[in-house]
Amino acid sequence: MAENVPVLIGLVLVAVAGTGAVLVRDPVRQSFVLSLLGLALAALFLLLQAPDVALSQLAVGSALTPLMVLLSVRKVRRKARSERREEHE
Amino acid sequence: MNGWTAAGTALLLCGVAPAACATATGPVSRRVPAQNLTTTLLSLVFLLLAQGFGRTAYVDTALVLSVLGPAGTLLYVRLLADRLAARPPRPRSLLATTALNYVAVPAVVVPLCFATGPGRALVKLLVIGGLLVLGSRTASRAVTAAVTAGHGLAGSAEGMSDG
Amino acid sequence: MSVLPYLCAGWLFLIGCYGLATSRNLIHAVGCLAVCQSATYVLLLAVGYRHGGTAPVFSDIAPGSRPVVDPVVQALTLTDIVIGATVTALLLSLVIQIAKRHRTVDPDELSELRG
Amino acid sequence: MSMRLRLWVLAAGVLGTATLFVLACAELPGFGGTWHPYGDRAVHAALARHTANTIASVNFDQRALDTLGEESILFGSVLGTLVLLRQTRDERRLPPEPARVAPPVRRYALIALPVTLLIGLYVVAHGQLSPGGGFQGGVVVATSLHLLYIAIDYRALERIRPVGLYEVADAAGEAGYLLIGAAALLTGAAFLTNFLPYGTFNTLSSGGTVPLLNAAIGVEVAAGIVVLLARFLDQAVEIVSGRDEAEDET
Repeated sequence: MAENVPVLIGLVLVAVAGTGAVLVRDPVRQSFVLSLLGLALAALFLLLQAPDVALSQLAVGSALTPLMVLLSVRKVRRKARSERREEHE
Repeated sequence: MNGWTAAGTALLLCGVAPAACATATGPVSRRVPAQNLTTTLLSLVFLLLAQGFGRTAYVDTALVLSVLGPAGTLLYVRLLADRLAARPPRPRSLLATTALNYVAVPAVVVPLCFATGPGRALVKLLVIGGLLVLGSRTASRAVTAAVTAGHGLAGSAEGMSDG
Repeated sequence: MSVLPYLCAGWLFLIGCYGLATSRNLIHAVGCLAVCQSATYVLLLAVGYRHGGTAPVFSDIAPGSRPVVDPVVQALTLTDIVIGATVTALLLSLVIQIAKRHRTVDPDELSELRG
Repeated sequence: MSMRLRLWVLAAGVLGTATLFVLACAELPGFGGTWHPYGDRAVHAALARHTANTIASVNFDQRALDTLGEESILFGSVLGTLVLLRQTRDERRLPPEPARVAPPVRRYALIALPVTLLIGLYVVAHGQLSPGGGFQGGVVVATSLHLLYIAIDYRALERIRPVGLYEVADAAGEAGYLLIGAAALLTGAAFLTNFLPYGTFNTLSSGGTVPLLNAAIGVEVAAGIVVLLARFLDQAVEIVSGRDEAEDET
């Protein structure tokens, strides 16, 4: 049983991070939790003896996905802002 | 399960998990330094696990995280500069995070250096340690700079003002 | 313990589906889809795991000296993670297009526009 | 559909799926079992072909056709994003103002850029030996270039990043994979057969076509992600529609 404790902790971290990523509704805050989910998944993959997969997850999850989400949010907010201005006029 | 794996697991549970909690909750000004701390501690966990599993090949994951982690933090600082400026982090908590970074890196890397002995693996370890320290130092400075210069940035065309 | 990782994968999938169904922001929905996707990674790698095994990478250990985990599922997962990121990019660009055309990213408002 | 009705439908679906999934889990081989028939054969085959990293061997040799499919999905989604995020007629480019970046951040990024690039290339090049490969390394290489956006500003990034060239590189990576696969046909073997000499185990040139296919994937992933992020950055930083522009001027 003691052998399984690290994997168990990894699983719990992934499950909690995944649940958090869904329950946080604001996309900017969600991008933080998504990057945490990526890190937790990478840790779990390393514990499951899959360093290749962990590398893949780190490369994607630590900078790439948050960057794309934040850029989309910025573009969409810009749109929404100009829309609000129109209504005022 | 040997001592290194146990230490790695303990750091994962007692170091990474609380840092991750701080990243997931609270204002952006707390999330950004906490995100940096999470990636630093996680690279250290990877190093410990690599030693525990007896696989030097696993060290590559820590190497990649030691450069991409700070890149992610700087990205948040850059794209959320106005939010950082709106509610600046308390200098004391920022200082504590940085200090924790500085303490944790040598506390893990130095014993690992003794365990690996001289060779290519030692150089790799020292490079990772150096990158981690440099990365966390830059991250905390970037947060401070964004807070002080933030009000000017928020007004520019690139600032993401969202009310 | 013998089914726990599978259940964790199932939980990730279902919670992701819940988020997709109740999301009020398409960018958030894309994030929920990423959670669903990660369920498949956990399931695949859990199926391939072997107690006491190590990675089937023989650059630093001699072949046959230690039991190894299943490389096939790892190969499937690692390509899918990078592909998944580009598909996420495609979905986000669809969201940007929707925001341009309809000036909203709330799926409920969008269906009202159509109806 | 009202929110309440939707939640009921969701609850029914979730309960049904959960029940079936739990029943299926009971029949799956237990976690951590010793029975891995495919895995054992894949390891055996990889060692027979002198590839130290079995996962790379599975990806680029034993199941290379599968990877071709995956790669095509990547190519297709990059193409789709390019089309969706192109500059339309009612939009125009507004060059962003130069951003002020703290000197320590700039110094760090200028040091970290070559280091990250080097690590990315290392991860690609050692794909057939140690953990890593074209998929992972390509993403790291692409990320490293974007440190310039963080460190200086968007115009500095644009200067070293001729998007057209990266679009060509993306296509070249995809074509390279196909051509290496087709080259096997010339030797009389099947498509994507590993036809080159296997080399010495655990050296950079081992594994026959594995390092070549790995490099092709690396080029494609790196170029593809640079092009993707270029479109996202263009949209978020530079391109504005008529209405946005009016707002920015006020």
